Formats: sequence, C-alpha cells, structure tokens
Amino acid sequence: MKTIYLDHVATNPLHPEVLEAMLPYFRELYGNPLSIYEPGLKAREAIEKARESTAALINAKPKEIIFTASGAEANNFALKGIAYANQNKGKHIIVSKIEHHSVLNTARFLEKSGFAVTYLPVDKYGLINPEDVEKALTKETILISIIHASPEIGAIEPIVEISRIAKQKGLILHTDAVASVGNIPVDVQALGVDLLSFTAHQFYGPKGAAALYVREGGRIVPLIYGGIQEGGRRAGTENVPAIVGMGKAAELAKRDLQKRMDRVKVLRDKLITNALKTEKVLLTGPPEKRLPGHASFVVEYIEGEAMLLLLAAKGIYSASGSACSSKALKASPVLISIGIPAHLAQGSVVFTLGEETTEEDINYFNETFPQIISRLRGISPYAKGWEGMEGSSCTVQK
Amino acid sequence: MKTIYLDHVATNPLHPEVLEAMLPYFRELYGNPLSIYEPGLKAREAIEKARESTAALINAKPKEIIFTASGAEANNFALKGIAYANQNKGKHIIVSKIEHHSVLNTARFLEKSGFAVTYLPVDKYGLINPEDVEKALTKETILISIIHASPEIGAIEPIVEISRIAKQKGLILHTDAVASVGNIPVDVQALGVDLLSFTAHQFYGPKGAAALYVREGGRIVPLIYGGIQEGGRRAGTENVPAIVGMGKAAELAKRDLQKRMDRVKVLRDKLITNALKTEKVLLTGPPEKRLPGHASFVVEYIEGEAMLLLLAAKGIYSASGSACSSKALKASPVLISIGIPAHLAQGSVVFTLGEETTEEDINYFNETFPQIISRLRGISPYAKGWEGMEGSSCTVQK
Amino acid sequence: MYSAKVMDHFTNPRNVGEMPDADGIGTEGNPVCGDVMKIYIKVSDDKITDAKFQTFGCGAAIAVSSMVTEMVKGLTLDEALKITKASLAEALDGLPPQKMHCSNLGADALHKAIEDYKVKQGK
Amino acid sequence: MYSAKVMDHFTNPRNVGEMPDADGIGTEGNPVCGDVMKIYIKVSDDKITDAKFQTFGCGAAIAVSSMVTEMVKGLTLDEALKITKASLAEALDGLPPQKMHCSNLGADALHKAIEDYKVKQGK
Ligand SMILES: Cc1ncc(COP(=O)(O)O)c(C=O)c1O
Ligand SMILES: Cc1ncc(COP(=O)(O)O)c(C=O)c1O
Repeated sequence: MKTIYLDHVATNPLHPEVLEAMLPYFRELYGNPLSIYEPGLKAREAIEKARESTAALINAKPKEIIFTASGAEANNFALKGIAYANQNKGKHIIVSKIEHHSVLNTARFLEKSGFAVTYLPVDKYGLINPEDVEKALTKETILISIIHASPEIGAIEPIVEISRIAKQKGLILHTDAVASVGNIPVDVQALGVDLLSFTAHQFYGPKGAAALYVREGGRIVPLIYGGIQEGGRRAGTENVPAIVGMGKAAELAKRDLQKRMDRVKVLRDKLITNALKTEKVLLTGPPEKRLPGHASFVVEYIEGEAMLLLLAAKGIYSASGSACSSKALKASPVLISIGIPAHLAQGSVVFTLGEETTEEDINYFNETFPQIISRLRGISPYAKGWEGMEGSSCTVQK
Repeated sequence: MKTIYLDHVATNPLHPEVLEAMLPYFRELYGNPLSIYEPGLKAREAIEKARESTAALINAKPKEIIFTASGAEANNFALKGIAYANQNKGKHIIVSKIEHHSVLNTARFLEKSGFAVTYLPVDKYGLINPEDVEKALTKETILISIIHASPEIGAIEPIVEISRIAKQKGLILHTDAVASVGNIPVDVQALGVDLLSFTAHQFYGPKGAAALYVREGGRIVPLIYGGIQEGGRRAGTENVPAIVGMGKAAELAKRDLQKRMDRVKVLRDKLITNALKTEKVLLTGPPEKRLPGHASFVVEYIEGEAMLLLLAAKGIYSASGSACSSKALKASPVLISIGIPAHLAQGSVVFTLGEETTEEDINYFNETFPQIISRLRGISPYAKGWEGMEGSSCTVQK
Repeated sequence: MYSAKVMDHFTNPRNVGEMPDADGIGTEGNPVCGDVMKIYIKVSDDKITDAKFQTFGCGAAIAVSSMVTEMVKGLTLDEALKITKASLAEALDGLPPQKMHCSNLGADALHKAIEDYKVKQGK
Repeated sequence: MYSAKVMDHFTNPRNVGEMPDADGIGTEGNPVCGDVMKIYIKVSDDKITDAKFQTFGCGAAIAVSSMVTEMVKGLTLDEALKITKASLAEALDGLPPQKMHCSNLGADALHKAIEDYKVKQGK
C-alpha cells in the first residue's frame, strides 16, 4: 500500500543527501574530534563545517551555535542555563501556556527550585498578546521564553514584538523554534532573540542532532558538564555523523526553503478547504499566521486516536492531541488553552505536509478523510449532537 | 599508509554489523516512536529490543536502562538527578580525584548549589582505598560516585568493596563505567551499584547513544524534562538509529567479550614489556588491576604531544595526558593524583588496543616507539636528566 | 500497539447502532475523558438475545464495545454479569496497559444495561 | 591542526643540538608547563653566524625552535631582536591560538641568548 506521511511535525525521514553526507563518519572518519591525528582532525573539520551551515540557516555566527542531542535538551539547557546564570539579578521567568513540554516541565522544575514562573495565556487562535508579556514583567524578571511556532496548532507567535519589549527592559529572550526552523524563514537578527532552539529531524536531518543558538557574549550555565567540547558549554563526545547530517540538512533547508514553503502551502490550503466542507469540523489555530504545511482540526462527536488508526489503515499517517492518543492520557493543554472544551479536544487531528507530499496525495486524503469521519460518526452516540453528555471534568478510574 | 589505531579509549569505528542494523532506521523506519502508525511502531519496537540487549550486557532489566546521548550526559544525570532527588536526606557527595571531567565538573556545580563534595585520593596506582570511602562518610552523605575504570591509567577500582560500605550505610552508589563496559565483564548485580553510566562508542557502537542504569525503584530527577520518552525520565525524540546501534553493539560485546579480552591482553602485555625496556619509561596505573587493552606510560625528558605527532606520522594513533595535548593546556589531574610530578606528566602517552589490533601492528609499534623516544630525546635539553630544571609551578604567560 | 483482534473489531465493528426497542440501555464513560460506550440489550427469558452499541472513543473503546456485544449474545443475565474488564481484554488478545482502565468500559456499560433492564422489569 | 610548515619543521627540525662553543645561550620556559627552549648562538661582528637549539616540548615548540634558528642566521643582533612571537608564527604559516603563548617561546629564548652574549661581551 502506498503510504502518505502527513506527520512531518513529529519527525521526518532523512534526506538521501543527508544520509550520504553522514556515512563516511561512521567507519572511516570515526575519530574523536578532540584527537590530533587524521580521523580525529577530519571529524573536527566536519563539525566546524556543519556549524557554519547550521548557523547560516538562522543567520547566526558559527560560534553562536551549541550542538545538543535534541530540541528538548536545547530547551532545558536554555531555561536552566539562563536561570542559573542570572539568578543573582532576579528569579522570575515568563513562558506561555502553549510551550512544548520540554519548556513547560523545565519551568515547573525551576519553580520547585525557587524561581517564579508566569504562564501567559493565548487568544482563541493560540496567539500571544505582546501586551500580556509587558504586563507580566516584574522587577525580578530575567528571562522570557516564548515558542516560535506551535506544532499542535501551527500558530506563529509575534516574537519580533515581544523582542522589542525584552530589549527595552534589557531582558533575555529565548524562543523554541523547533517547529519553525526549516519550515519558515527564521532569522535570529530579525527576530531579535538571544537564544533559539531547533532540531535537525524537523528538516530532514537526523534524530540526535539539534542546537541552541546563544547570542555572542551571552553567558549560560552548562546543562551537561565535562570536557571542553562546544567551547566547554556542552560536554560529551560529539555525535559526529549526526552533526554532519544536521549541517547538510541545514544547507538543503536554506537552499530549498522558499520552494518547500510555496509547495506545501498550496496543498495545505486545498486540504483545509476540503476538510471544512464537512459539518462540525473546525480549524484550530490561526487561519493565516500559521506554518505553511500545517493543518489542524477538531472533528466533533468522534475521537482522535480512532481517526488516526482508520487513516493509517488507509495509508495516511497523522497525529492527534486527544487524550487517548497521548501516552499521558491527557488532552493537549494547547487545545485547552485556546478555549476548546475537553470533549471537543478529543476530536483533535493534525496533518503536516512535507517535501514529498504530492497533489495526488492530497486528493486521496481529501476523498478519504470525510469517509472516515462519517464512519466514526456512524458509531458515535453523539452523532446528532452533544445532548445527554455527562459532566465536564474527567477523573480516570483506576 | 597502513594506520594502527591505538586510541580505542577515545572512541571507536562502528562495527559493520552495527551500521547495518542502524541503516533501515534513517529513511524507511523513520517514524517517531511515539506515533501509532507503522514506521513509528516499528521504531518503538526496535528501541525496546535494543533496551533488552543493552540491559543484558550489564545484567540489568530492560526497564532499568535509560538511554542518553552520551556518557557525559549519563554522568551529569546520575549526579544531579540523585542529588536533587535526595537533598532532603542530606547534601554530601563522595567522588574520587580520578573521575572523568563529566563527574568532577558536575560535582563542582553541585558544590556551588549548596552540596558538599569529598574528593577521595588514590594510591600511586590510581586505586581507591575503600577505607577512605568509609572515613569520608558523614551523616549528610547521600551518594558515592566512583569511576569503574580509568581511561587514562587503566586502573579498575574496587567497586564491590565500596558497594559493601554503601549498602551497609544505605547510601546510593553510582559508577562511571564508560571505560569498562564492553572491555571487561560488568555486572550490576555483582558490582552492587545503584546507578551505572556507559556509552556505546566505547564498544563499536555509535556516538550519540549511551545509557544510565538505574536500579529498579530508584528515584531520579530528570536532567532533560519534556515528553514521556524513557518513562518520563529523559525527554527528547529518541535517536532511533543510534539506540538500535547501541543495542546491536551490546549484543556483539556480550557475545565476544571473552575473546576480545583475551586477544588484547596478550598483545598489550607484549607492548608493555617492550616499552619498559627503554630507559626512563614508566608504566602508569596498576600492573595487574587494569583494563586488558590498556597501556599507559610516562616517558621522561620528552613531551606527549610531540610523541603523538611523530607516532601519527608513522601511522600510529594514540593519546596523551600532557598539558600541550589537551585543549585546556593542563596536565592530566589523574596523573597528578597518582603522584607523578608535573614535568613527568608532560611525557604521558596512552595506548589502547581494540578488536582489530593485530600482532603485526604491535610488532610494528614495538619497533617504532623506541625510535621516536630516542629521536625526541635527541632534541631535548634534558636528555641527560632533569638537572638545571627550573621551578615546579607553571603560570602560563599571556 | 493493538493486537490483530483489536484491530479487527475496531476496523470491522460488530453490532453497531441504536436499538430503538432495547430492553436495557447502559452508558458508561465521559466524552471529557475521551471514551463513552452505550450498550443496548434485548432480553428474553433472562437471556440476552441481541446487543448493539454506540461508542465515542479510541480504537480500544470501539473494539471492546464490539467484542462485548458479540460475547453477550446468548448468555443469561447472570452469565453476562460475570464479564469483566479482564475477560474482555483477554478475548481481544490483550490491551495496552494504559488502555485497560480508560477505554475498557464494556463490562461496566453492559452491567448498567442489565441493571436498567432489571429496573424496567421492576425486578 | 598544524600548518604544513609547522609539520615540516617539527618532523625535520633544523639546527638541533648543543653548541659547546656558543657565544650566547638563552633558555625559556619550564618543563612543568610543558615547553622549554634552549637557543645557542654564535656571533661574529655583531652578526649571528650560527644557531642551534634543544627543546623539550610539543610539536609547535620544536617547530618554532627550528624556525627561529633558521631565521636568525646572518642577521645582525639588532635585526634578530626584532623577531617576535608574531613574526615566528607568521613564518610558520600560523600557529593554533592556544599554542601562541605557551609553546611559542622562540623569540624570548633568542632574546635571552643575545642578552647572554652581550653580558659575556661586557656590553
Ligand atoms: C570514564 C569516562 N567517563 C565518561 C566519558 C564521557 O563519555 P562520552 O564521551 O560518551 O560523553 C568518558 C569519555 O570517553 C570516559 O572515558
Ligand atoms: C515545539 C517543539 N519544541 C521542542 C520539541 C522537542 O524536540 P526534540 O524532539 O528534538 O527533542 C518538539 C518536538 O518535536 C517541538 O515540537
């Protein structure tokens, strides 16, 4: 069966050129980049070359790039590293309610360690009002960390406006750009951020390579102590093939960005237009200020995991923010934050298009999706509406 | 030119079977292991299979394995995670002076965060006296972290004896087994440790995959917060190919361990016997209680980096603990800890044998090494002894 | 993730739909949690002669509903009351642990339907 | 890491050895730090006619020693005193930054040797 991958926000296959670039570093140029003989020196050179193209993708300088092993690590590093480096100046941090778990849960850890954290609300589209940032500031504020684009609802946040506020007050601004880098232009100068997290597997690079951008001169306390790798800011023997792969993927992403965006946007719009023709299907996230390949919905009266499974049975791979589709069995806090009631959040489904998505794929999807909705509604006790629904809070029986 | 890699303690090429096992997970089975469609489910299965063989290598249960991206991360995780999880019980930690930087520097970070740390001395062979552990205990002690084997001098520490003390006092024992796992039998039950760090690239697995063993029921605070990967204890999209590679490498290491040990030990003994025939060449580390493939020396009157470079020019790749060969420009603290004066530590050189090392390689080495020593001594002003040497402390001019 | 049997009952659910002339109806779960099952039974001589379901929920919930309606047909009410979460999961060749409690509501809905029947019968 | 020129001077160092009849000897560095250079010069009519070295140290230190002894031959003492860390590094097509200060002791050792010569001459 032909399969149609519409879950590019979860991860991506390696681009063939990326794999090719990585292969020599597994067995031939296997040296430790700290070593002073040939296979080590070659590995070191390759890392520095990768640093250049990785930096170029976000318009940074090579020395502003610290390689990490995941976006989650970059986010943990940014929040803890900045908090610890600046705790003498103050102990208040601002994040949004729609941050990724790797930001939210790090913020909670910092709360336990004596920091105060403000969790900013968002509007019905998931957008932050920069005025809310301003209002949340206290004399103790040291760091603002706001996601650049939401993987769940595609919303692109007004980082430039928030940066103006941060600059005015001399505060440090971090953005989690894991879902945006490689999908839309991301320029650290234009955004005006001091730190930015991104991960290679979001743009056809390898899993196991990611980076934290730290503006030149910025002080950060390491998350992983040890040797002098990454200028002493992130220890551990470098994952050379993965870093090389990230460099190559960054190079391709920079080269092809406009083309990739233009292609997926047209197809995505077609998908959204068609999906909204079915009754009681709502777009989540902003209609305009969203990632070009991102379509997300709630479908009333049915549940997300069931949709995913039936779609998968038809060869279509996608994601959901429903409780049942998450291992934590909790509906996505992002959907709750934008005011979707919990029973509707169960009907969440997210489609993210990518480089290999074709018009034919979308035509097939557009045919299949309404069929699956109607099939599941045919089973649902709520097919005619939510009448008779019980209470509005959920305590899972154990 | 044929090259002879005698720096297996720095890193290793991938075993061809390991690379083969990894390849399908780059482009075909690329899914996110959290996803519920085919490429994701296959990735999840592959990770759980890798967890089984990784656990088997150290005689642990699969659920006791937390995958990380490096040995350094595993060590940071162990120390901080146990310190934070137990700080209500006490704030004293014991480590040795010959720990890897990833333990030492994490310990120093914890000192800054209000923990007290004892750095235990070692004897002239680099061995810890378990009585010293006992003497260092205070009412506040929560954690003992002692390296299993030293990558610099090959010493294998008496973890079993230290474990007896830890158990008696109900203390948590961690060991950094990065340099030992895959090189000698490591059995968490026999060692009696609660946590153990190891890394795949030390046994022909990939860079970017490592693990922390945490005994069943052990509580640890995450180093990397985020999603529910690794049972919520270590977030970040899993580096599937690397984890699969670690699993395969662990399987091979378990299967071939005895054979590998027997082979390298014979060759290593030959190397040591020959090297010690040259005047003023001293073995560092214990003559017996050392890693089977490990030979380390100080060569008087000459400097390590110069030796490495001339050896490399002859196709022999090796390592040194000299100040000049380290990017930090400091002589190895391990050599200082075993009582080697700083000027002698400059003559440090370390040879570590591996699976592909042949008798022919060692014969060639045995011919070459004395030549290189005599060549460099021919240039040295100290060729006739250290007389006329200046002061004994070093302040680098800037 | 799911056994072949779960996938079979999920993709080809048996006994789907309302039953306007049901003798007993039981609903369990809450859409806020993600799973709701509504079980309809027809009873004659203390035996369940027919069963249908409507379910809002995940794959496991739908498969459990299908399975429970298959299993009860022909059972006496007492026999049907012996159906449990565990026996349903077993009949489906197992369920993922995290689905055992939140999506495996079939036994509870069934028991409620039997209860409903008994109440209606004035028993 | 090192330029081809550094590697050439390191692997084939020029002017190695003691000079028993040296007119000036200069030693710089400390084995505790990892680098010591001993430069010997022969002087005639205020010109350096020959130079030799003995060095304990890393590749850079040995290459610098070799280079400085090559460079000074034929120079007047005043010209030789103009040799600096920077000009030595340049002559070697550059040195890694971390080696600039700790292993690039050639100019200092040379200046000490010239000093020694002048002292011996009573100048
Ligand atoms: C004893 C020891 N611990 C920890 C590490 C760090 O492991 P990694 O290189 O995987 O970060 C090393 C480095 O090789 C080591 O030798
Ligand atoms: C917005 C965002 N931040 C962080 C992460 C974590 O990145 P990684 O999967 O590389 O750990 C993700 C996950 O994909 C994400 O979507």
